[in-house]
Amino acid sequence: MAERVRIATFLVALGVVGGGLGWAMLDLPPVDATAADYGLRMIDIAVEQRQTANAVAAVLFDLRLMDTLGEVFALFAGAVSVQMLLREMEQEHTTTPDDRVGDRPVAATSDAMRIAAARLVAPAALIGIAIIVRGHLSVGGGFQGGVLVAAAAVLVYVAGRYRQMTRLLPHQVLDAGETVGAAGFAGVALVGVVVTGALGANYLPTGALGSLLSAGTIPVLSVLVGLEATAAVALIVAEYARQALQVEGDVE
Amino acid sequence: MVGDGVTLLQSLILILVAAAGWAVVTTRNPARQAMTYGFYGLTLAVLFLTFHAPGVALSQALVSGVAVPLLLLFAIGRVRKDDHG
Amino acid sequence: MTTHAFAPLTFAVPLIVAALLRAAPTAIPRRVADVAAVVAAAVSALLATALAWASTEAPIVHWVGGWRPQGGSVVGIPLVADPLASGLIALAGVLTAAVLIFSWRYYRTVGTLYHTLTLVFLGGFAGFVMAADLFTMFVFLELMSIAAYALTGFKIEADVPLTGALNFAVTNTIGAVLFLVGGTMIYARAGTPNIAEAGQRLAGAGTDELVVVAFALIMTGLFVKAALLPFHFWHADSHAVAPTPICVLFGCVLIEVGIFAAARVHVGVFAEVLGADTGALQAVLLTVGLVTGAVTAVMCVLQSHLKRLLAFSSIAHVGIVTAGWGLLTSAGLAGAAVYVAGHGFVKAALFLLVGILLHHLDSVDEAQLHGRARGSPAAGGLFVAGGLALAGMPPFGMFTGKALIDSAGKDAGVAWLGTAVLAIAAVTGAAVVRAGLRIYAGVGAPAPRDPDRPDESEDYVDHAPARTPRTMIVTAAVLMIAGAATGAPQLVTAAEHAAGLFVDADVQAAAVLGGDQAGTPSVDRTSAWSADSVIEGMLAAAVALGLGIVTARRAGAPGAWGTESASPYSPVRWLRLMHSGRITDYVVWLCIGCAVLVSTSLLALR
Amino acid sequence: MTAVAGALPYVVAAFLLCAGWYGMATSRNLLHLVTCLSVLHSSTYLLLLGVGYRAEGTAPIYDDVPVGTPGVDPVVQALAVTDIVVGAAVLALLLALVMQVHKRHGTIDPQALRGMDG
Repeated sequence: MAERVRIATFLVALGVVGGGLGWAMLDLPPVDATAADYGLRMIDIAVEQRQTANAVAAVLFDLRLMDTLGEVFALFAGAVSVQMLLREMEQEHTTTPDDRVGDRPVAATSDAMRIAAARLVAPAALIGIAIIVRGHLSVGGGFQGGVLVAAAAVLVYVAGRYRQMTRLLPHQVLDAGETVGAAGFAGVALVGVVVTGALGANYLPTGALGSLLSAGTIPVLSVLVGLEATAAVALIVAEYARQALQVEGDVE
Repeated sequence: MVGDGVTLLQSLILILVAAAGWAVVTTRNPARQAMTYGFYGLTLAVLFLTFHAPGVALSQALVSGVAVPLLLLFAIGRVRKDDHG
Repeated sequence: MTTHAFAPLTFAVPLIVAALLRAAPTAIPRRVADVAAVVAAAVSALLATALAWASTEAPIVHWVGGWRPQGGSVVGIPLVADPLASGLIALAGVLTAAVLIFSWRYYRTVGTLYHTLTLVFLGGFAGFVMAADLFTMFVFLELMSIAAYALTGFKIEADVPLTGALNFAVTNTIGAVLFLVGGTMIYARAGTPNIAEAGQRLAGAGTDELVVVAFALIMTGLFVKAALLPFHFWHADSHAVAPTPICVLFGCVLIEVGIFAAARVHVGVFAEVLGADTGALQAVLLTVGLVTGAVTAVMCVLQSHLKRLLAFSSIAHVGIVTAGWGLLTSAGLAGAAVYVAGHGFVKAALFLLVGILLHHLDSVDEAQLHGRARGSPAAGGLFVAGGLALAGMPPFGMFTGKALIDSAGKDAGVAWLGTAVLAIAAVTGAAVVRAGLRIYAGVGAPAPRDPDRPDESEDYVDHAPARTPRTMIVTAAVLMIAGAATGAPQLVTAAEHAAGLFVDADVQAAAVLGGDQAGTPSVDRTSAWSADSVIEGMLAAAVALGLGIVTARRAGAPGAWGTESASPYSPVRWLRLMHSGRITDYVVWLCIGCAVLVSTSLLALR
Repeated sequence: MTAVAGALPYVVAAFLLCAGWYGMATSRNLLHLVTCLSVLHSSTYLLLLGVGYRAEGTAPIYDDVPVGTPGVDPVVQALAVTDIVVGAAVLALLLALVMQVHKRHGTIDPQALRGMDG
């Protein structure tokens, strides 16, 4: 296809799609006047029937747990995929990245930045854990907290080196974390089938609104998602870092 | 107030989001694009805050503002190294 | 525990086993992991079969989390198991088990990641089929797809065009996004993501641009998955990269599930609100299906790369399935369902036979393989039989399915549909027959090697048993026999009954939302096995055989079908140019297809 | 005017979708193309939140607002979080594929990359 013809055809088609979208969206109820009574009903159910202050967490880990099951396994599969696609090929020497490219070290992080990063590791990890554990009470939940904890691991990388990061969180630990997170989530949901006959039923006592041990299985699932997210994100970042830092040893 | 529902602040951020999105698309240099993308992700996160969605904003900030640019930079590094290695 | 609890287990079991196997490679012996994966897939298939059995009178509904409707409105996410949905999961489960058994000798080097991703695919598939909720469908569509993308790019060490995996991932992600945009628009209008509830509320509110555009976007998203023209490019490209066993899952269930989901969403959400004029929609769907079938049947004949040949054949058959569904009658859908079952088993057997060729001869190129498999008459016989089955020879499921579609077409006033389907099927069958005759019997002249075409080898094969491992050929033979069994009259009756349930929106809504089922749905009964239909089926097989023999003899000679034509105006050349393998072109085609669907829908359905 | 202003989030969402698509079709670098796909994907986050927004609502989190205060739709927020996660997983996978494509084929210019023709 000649390039000009291709682009011109595309722009016409995109105009039709965009125009159709725009036309249709003018028919949407204007922002602020939505008709989604479904979502609004969820708030009442979350607070009244589940003692969960964070309605989003109640939706994620109870009312629409099935979506989150899919999400957890999507993240799980994403990390597995990256690990598989970036596995060491037979032609490549298996050199451990040592933060050097050829003879020269990778642009060294400045000392100030390293110190700053080192100071940030612990707070980032702690805040992350707090977000995971308090997911049913306030903003956030397993996923956001998990990414933050993984970010702490990345800070270790900025502060130190690749090796410190992998020493702190070796692959086997991350692999196991992924398995425990994903299998644990599915397992807790499956116990619901045994206990009440419904997948993901909330079979633990829901306690009182606002207390740490409330909302039944919701905080448990949040913690498992946190574990899964931490492990998956850290794994993905570690694999990418290895790609970027790997000493060239390809046999032509 | 511009109209019912969307406040002036939200309208301004929306326009900023659209502009940042366009900038990401038209930045053809991948390393620069990674930075632009990070900025775009953060504008979206701010917008979500004004939409009363703090949880989504937090996810968006962490993912689009931090994680994705990081992955992009690693990938760019790998590709460059193969080219010059 | 009652039967409804089987519904979540169909996906929860494979998913949890996938997660456990992921950390297992060092902890347990390899063979244990192999067996565990096969068992998980088989359990999923068994549960789905039990559900199909138990849901013949009314769909079985499982509310995730036990959240039944409160005060007449939906709260939770329903899993709806009816015989068609359960049957499709059972088919996927059986094929996954077969794929895992076939792969026993493959892929040692990467631990259990291969098993894990295959099971995640099955879990995502089952969840996608069961969930009657637009948002949940999106999530599981993505879950299934992620596993599929990764499995496509699995052979990073082999000399294959890895862009195929990328093309697959990019186009399908756009499709999923369009599905979600359409679904969100429906949510905004109807105030619920539940399919049955949304359908009822939309029917009350009437149609406008929003509903029509949302319909077009959702259909675009699902048609990308179903690989209909012009969204089909990724499918053949992915086959040039993916490990052969994985091609089974792509060709036999992955693209078919796109049509299943389209049918479910259409019946549940759109049938009533767009119902005033089914003629227009019928025309659109028939056109999409038959054009897809015709174009890809030609592409199929042009291939000499066996996996791509089979890939184009799969697309052509999905085109036929689309046409059957596109009649928008229960009889047409019944035909489509039987057709999918028959095609699934036969195509799976063909892929495994190709896998055996690759295993022994390190090639999947028809020209290179010419006459080199003379020593395997059994495999050759199976291969040619598979070709004839694709053409619609009795007693395979594609024969009965085609007969049902034929008679449904006549009832719906589209008398020529049967002939069109027959022609498409015969051509794709002929291509397989030709390849079989050339490879296993050495018919025709050997073709000169095309230097541009690299050899392909399955790098992960344990090198290299001299004889075909028995698991491989036995699996293929069993699948072929299963394909023949899908032609049984009992299955035809069951499918007609199941389709009657499926297309009756009232029955579906009653199952999900409660309330009375308005009588039993009317079921059209056709006898797929009549003297006429058998004669037609034999005729199609004869045409495929004849065409196959003729093309096999001529192949390799200059000017034969499939060789590059010199004329710049040759339509064949244009077709080849269209399949450029470039992702930027495919993105444009996707946009064109979406624009056509949006504008036709706005013109015809509003 | 009010209708148009109320539709601004949707219009921006539609714009982002088209912009991402445009970037992909004109891309000369797979890393760029994948990033544009991510922009296209992010239009759904905005659409979802726009659909669930109510000006008089608060965030649907009752830790320091009294129970009973009207909130915005938590379902679209939960789905947006899920959508962001899924989008990130897909992006990580795609970038890994791009790195492998570069290793195998030596280029990531989509115009220069050809699969198997026909």
